Amino acid sequence: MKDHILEIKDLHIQFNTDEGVVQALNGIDITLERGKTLGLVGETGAGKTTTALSILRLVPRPPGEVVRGSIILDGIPIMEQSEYEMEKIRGKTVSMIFQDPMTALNPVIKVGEQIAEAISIHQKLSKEKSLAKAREVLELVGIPGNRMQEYPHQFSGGMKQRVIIAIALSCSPKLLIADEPTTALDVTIQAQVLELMKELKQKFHMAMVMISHDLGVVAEVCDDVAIMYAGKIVEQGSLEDVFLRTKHPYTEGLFNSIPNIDDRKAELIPIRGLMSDPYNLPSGCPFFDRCDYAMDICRTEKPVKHSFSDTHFTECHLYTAQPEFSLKSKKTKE
Amino acid sequence: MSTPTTTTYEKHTLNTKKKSQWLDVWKRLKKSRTAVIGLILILVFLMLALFAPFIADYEKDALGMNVKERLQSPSLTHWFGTDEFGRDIFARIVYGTRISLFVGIISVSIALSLGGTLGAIAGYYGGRIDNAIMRVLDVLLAIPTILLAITIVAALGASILNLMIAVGISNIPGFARVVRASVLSVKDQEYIESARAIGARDHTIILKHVLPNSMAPIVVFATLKVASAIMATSSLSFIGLGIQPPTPEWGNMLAGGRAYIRDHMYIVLSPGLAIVLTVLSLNLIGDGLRDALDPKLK
Amino acid sequence: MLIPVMLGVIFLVFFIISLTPGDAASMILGDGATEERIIELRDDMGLDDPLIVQYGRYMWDLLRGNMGDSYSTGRSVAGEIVQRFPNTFKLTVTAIFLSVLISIPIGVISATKQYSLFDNIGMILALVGISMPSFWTGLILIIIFALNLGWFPSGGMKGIMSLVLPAFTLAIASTASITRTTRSSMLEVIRQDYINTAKAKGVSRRKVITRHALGNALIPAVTVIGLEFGILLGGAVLTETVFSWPGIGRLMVESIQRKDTPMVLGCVIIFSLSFSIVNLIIDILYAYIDPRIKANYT
Amino acid sequence: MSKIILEVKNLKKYFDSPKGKLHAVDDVSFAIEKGKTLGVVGESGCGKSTTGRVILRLLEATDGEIFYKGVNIRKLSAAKMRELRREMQIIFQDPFSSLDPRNTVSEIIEEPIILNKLIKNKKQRFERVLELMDLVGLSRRLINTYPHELDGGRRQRIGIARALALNTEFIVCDEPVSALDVSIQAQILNLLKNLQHKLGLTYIFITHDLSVVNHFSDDVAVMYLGKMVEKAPAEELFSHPVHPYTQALLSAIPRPTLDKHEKIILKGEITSPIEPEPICRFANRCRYAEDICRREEPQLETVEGEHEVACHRWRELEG
Repeated sequence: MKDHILEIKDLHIQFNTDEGVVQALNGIDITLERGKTLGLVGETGAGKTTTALSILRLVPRPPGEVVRGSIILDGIPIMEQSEYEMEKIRGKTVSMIFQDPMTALNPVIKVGEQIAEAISIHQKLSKEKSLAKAREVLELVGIPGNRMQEYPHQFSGGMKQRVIIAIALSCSPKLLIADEPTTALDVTIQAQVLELMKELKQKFHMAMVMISHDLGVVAEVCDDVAIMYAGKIVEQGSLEDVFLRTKHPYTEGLFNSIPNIDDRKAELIPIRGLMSDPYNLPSGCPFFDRCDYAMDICRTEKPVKHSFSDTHFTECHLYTAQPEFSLKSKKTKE
Repeated sequence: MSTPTTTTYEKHTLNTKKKSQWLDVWKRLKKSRTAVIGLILILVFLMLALFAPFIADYEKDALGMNVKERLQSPSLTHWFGTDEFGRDIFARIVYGTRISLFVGIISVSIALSLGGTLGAIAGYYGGRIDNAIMRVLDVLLAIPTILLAITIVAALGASILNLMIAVGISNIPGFARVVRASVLSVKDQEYIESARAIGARDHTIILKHVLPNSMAPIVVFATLKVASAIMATSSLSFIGLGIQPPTPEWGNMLAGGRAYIRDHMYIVLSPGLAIVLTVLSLNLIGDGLRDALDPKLK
Repeated sequence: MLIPVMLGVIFLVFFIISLTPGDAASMILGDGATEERIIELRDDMGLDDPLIVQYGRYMWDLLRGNMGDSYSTGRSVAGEIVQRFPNTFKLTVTAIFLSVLISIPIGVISATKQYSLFDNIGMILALVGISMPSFWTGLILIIIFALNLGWFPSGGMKGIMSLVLPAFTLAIASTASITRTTRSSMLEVIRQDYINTAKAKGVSRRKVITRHALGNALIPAVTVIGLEFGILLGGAVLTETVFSWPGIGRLMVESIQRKDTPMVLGCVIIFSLSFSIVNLIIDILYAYIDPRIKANYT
Repeated sequence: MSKIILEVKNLKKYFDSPKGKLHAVDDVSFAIEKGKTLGVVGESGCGKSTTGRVILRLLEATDGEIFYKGVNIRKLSAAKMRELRREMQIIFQDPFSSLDPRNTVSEIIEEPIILNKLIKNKKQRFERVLELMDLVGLSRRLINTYPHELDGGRRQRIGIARALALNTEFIVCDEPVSALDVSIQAQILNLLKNLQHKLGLTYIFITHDLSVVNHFSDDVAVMYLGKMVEKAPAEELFSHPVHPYTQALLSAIPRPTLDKHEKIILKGEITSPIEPEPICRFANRCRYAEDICRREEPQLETVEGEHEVACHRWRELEG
């Protein structure tokens, strides 16, 4: 039995809206070892952000509703905590970095105070001591301490994201959730921020859940990968498992959709069609109508988990029917 | 990202005919209970205004003095009682509806056409023209709206026409600002650039793309402004600068009844309630329209 | 900005007032005046000079604190205004403080408990509040609290008790609209990403609202407070009339009735000047609550 | 050289800002052959989108010349320019804001046909709209839907159909896929490529995504703060980047593979594009910068064949 920082079991979350019920998460299982990084990959509407917010219990309620499932964070059953206890967990045990650095900082509060706030809450320090500590953290993320007194609008996008990282790390959390932390940034700035995050992860021995739509970013930062589609994890495994021994047709489709920078002649093989309407998910496999390998059973029955090793599993009927099955082609070469 | 409200999914419907977007707005408006109450109320007032001659006789009931029946409390013959000259208050309120709605709508039309044009020109062309127009409007805005109206009526003299001109002019800067802001926000959209890219001229762009897309806030604002114009009309009449007695108008009815409130409070109750209900109904509709026209605000 | 706008305002109001029909000279001299006397006085007052010359003269006098003499009493306009202004100031400032004190907490609570009973009732009351004309509300308050309960005087200005009813009357409408703005900007703000950031670092729910949300939500609220002050000044004209409050508003109404143009002109100017100064204060206040604006100034 | 369809010479576009002139595009020159794709890459604020708009005269250039089929279009009257718009089109980045929300799919696609009086007969025009929808892979049943009822990919297809509704030969594609999910992005890229083959279109492909540009373009121009710093055939540029900025940019792309490569992490602040001094604009962040870079502005020099670079030190660094 390994020591897990995070265990999510059979998590179902839905949103009850005026237009109907959106099944956002349909049975998510995630286990993450201490100090490891998991990449959560998927497209718009796959349920990545909802998963992340549910770990901090920040899914807006209403319209959000946890139908069933459990989340154990650092041994604490999240679902059973009071709001007051959650406040003590947020920022201390787990913290989160949001996607858009332009809007994630409070425009009317000085950045120094925004960092110091978390410190004074969780470490019960005086204002001066919190500010002094905030300055250290700010310098740790590569921003001169004399910018403590400035407001967010005086910072560039990349700098803002550094401030946000500083806030998240100010109380040395055991788990960091990063929701597309570099998507809004330019490539060269993205490289700087990713470099910083890798460095800090080592330094703090944190576990991390990295949400991204970019398999390139995941390859650079993560140990494990989970591919999400329509509120489910369709394939999960180590980086090698998922990148080299791809099992799920959707994962294959994602790889084949990315232009390969090292091979300009390579043809793109897009996934046809669109993601199913989340108000009205099909009764069988949600990927069924876009899948080149679809069988009759896929239309009617939900696939179950099929494991290939301790770490690598997929939810696809192909392997229950023919255990030796292997996907046609994966364009990307190693 | 994964919250459902931010993503639009294709509705799997077979569309064979173009649906009117105003129909959608109407459907959403119908869902708001408060907006429906407002609509019913305003409909009642419109009916009263329209069918006033069938409800009461203008000369006899609303104007005809009858000293014997003065200051009578509400009864079956005089639903809302009679005033100091023995005139039927209900009849006067019914005819007052005509004036209030008429002045409200006409003065807002004046403000909308003049202010709207100024705002649209300022917003679309920008630069120096915008600057010049906005500076002039700054001056108008520096005078509190109702005071500007009072000043204009005071100078021109009290009459229904001057009242409409005064209330209309004093609302010009407000409309100019709203239209300008709305045009500005639409002008920056890429579909305006896209229209230019396919060779559309300025007037096509303004008429076909800018105006239809900037209508929503303007419609809402105009509805709310009819409400405040009605309020302004009765305010001016109350201080003797609007509709002059004996012509029945809610504001001047209140002014006339003021002296009798100690013993006959009903005399000021019903004209005041008429104002509150009309203004309230328009405000309810305005709020409902705002939500219906901009579903993302919900 | 203040000075050019005020110059524009004075010119505009001067121009509007000059449209008043009737001859000032014959008005001052009364009915029995001879033709010669009238011509003489016209010449004295420079009434036959071009408008712009008259304006120049007026401005020149104004700079030296002279706003002319009243046509009806012959007293100095400036003197009269200086004497009355503190009363209007007392009334409007009390009203705006009342509004802010009541509306901001209600707006904040309504937003944090959206669709709760408190929110629903609060919003209905707010809507009714902006739909009530202040002169009518004033009359109703007089009927209830002065004539029936006898708690407060029904008019005049004697002591603090006489301030209660007029101040409340004046405050109702602005309380309602500041509440609505606070609520909607609060709703907007609590959906922002930085609120999630604050929650994610473990800030308590209360502090999220008071420290992170309120500061941002106040920015639009302050704008509305500035605008409401203008509406409040306009409302003062009516409220002062209803409560016989000896302020500038009542002075203005009386002067209009007496066709005392220099006095009317003086009143409008002092109202506009107060409004402009309030807006200036609001602009400065902005810089304090919104650091992004401060950056634009320096 | 008669195959050149568009040539831009010393193009400049300055914007007024409170602090002075913002040099969005500063002395950019290039040419495109008919049927080819020129990729323009760079990070936000490098002037790539402005370049595209200036070429179509959606923004008026501050200085420079734009020749389309040998005609200097900056000198054309408004009427003549409108005529030319039948051939020169644009596809926008944001499929949400580039379609008028009050128009249906068919109204959006037929608007250019009506405005340019191409087909007067209503029935024929309807046929043409259906034909265009087929061409871009939009299901016919969507003809009366509104853009907000559709997903980003379909909306982008509408934008493409609209751009093709005229006698289009040349299209500026302004980040046409960056707002889309990966799987949809691939669909649209393939569509644009097929259309190019089928209709002989010429593209300027503006993007910040280097992998897309490599996949899509024949030639690539790299822009940095209004300047073109390097230009070469795509294959050459990606295998042999010479400018230090291009090198950093290429190395910074996260690759979806497991073999790790060394990254160049840039340091230093980005120079302000407002009234920039006549020096190398990348010098602040360049690890090879020397005195000369902070003294003089580098000019484009030929490295080899079609490969050009604007760097004072490229010869030393190559050697």
